[in-house]
Amino acid sequence: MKPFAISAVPIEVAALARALADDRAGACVTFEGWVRNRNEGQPVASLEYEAYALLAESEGEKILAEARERFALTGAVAVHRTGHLRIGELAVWVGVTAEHRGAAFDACRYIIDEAKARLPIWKKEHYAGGTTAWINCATRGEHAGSAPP
Amino acid sequence: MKPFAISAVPIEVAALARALADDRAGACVTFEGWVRNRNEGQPVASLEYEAYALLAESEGEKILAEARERFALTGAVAVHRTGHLRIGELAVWVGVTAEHRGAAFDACRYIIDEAKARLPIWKKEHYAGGTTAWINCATRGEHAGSAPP
Amino acid sequence: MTRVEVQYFAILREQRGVKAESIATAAATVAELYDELRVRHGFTLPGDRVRGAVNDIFVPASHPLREGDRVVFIPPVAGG
Amino acid sequence: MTRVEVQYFAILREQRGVKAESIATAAATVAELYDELRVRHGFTLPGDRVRGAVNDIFVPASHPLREGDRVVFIPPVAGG
Repeated sequence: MKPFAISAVPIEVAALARALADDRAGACVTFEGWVRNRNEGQPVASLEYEAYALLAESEGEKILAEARERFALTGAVAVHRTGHLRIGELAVWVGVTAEHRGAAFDACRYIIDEAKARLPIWKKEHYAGGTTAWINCATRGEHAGSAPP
Repeated sequence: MKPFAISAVPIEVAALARALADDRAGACVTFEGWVRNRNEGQPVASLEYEAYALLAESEGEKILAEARERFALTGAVAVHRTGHLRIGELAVWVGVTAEHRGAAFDACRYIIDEAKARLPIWKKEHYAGGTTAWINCATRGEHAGSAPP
Repeated sequence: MTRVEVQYFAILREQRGVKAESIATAAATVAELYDELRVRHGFTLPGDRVRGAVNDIFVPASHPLREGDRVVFIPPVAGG
Repeated sequence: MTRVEVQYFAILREQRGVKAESIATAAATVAELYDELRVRHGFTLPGDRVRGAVNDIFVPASHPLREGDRVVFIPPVAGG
């Protein structure tokens, strides 16, 4: 299994969690990003994720490697969905194990923060009336990637 | 379902996770405490948890209520095992949902930190040679409960 | 004399050899009762390492005992 | 003229109407190529909001183009 993957099909959490099993680990922290029914006050009907998969996977693996270097981990895995997702669907999953919980919490947070800021993955909100918007594609939002151009 | 429970049988994570589903939630952070194969350098064969269940449950609910008060959550659930557990078994599960991930991470951390410090739950390590030790029952360790006597 | 029900957990349960017992005591407070039982049963934990609960609520060491109270002595928790 | 393969994602893909195209360009750098395409296709994102990748690696705006390069222009990411 690749430690970081882009998936066009629903994320199978149980299989990912099993892959993290480790007799040395005392703590497992997971983060799940769910599609929520509103964003900045506006009702959202569904969400579409598009990824530049090749670069997202290599940048994702870089983020996991950084987390392993900074924190005392026994394992780290992450998957990001692409495609059209319903409210409540799982968009991103991060799982981290460590001997102690401090490292597991800090690393899980690091991975999702970096992933959101650096991976070339875009989301388009679909609203009740049929209108859509690419989030942050207009004027706001951060550059993808670890370093400015 | 009780938001905080002591369980003498294996924790059913899938059912707990389903109970947290919420269309308003964009983030779900979970903590799992696993029985690990060594503690402070010593190989551990298995672990026994004993709880003063009535007080542990009321104190646990208090901790969850504090978390809901301090952080902008949509849900918070926790379960702690009792009984004799093998290496790798799930000893404690905390699941928190929120609109945004910052609150979910902070609340999950708060709940497990407070639970470990305050709940009247004890653990006894069983070692390879058949010897055992109650952890922190001798001279170290914190008082259970929120306030000193 | 006050009659109370005492429950033991973890190391106290093992050192006492029972989970619970009924005690008639002259002790006026939770702390005095623990000191009495510590001597009688040879508990290794000093009184200041043990918290008291009465009727499933944490109480201060000076909490007075009443007839029929359920008293629990709580060893330090694992914490890790 | 240098011939490169250009891939589009998200808002750029929608504004261009295709996922990829082959382009013969006089542009010497990634930044120059974006400016050329922005004018030609009416992209709304200014050049300083778009990062470049060449052959699936992030590159600076000044990165020189070579025959056969695969060039991707990366809009700002969602971040949330």
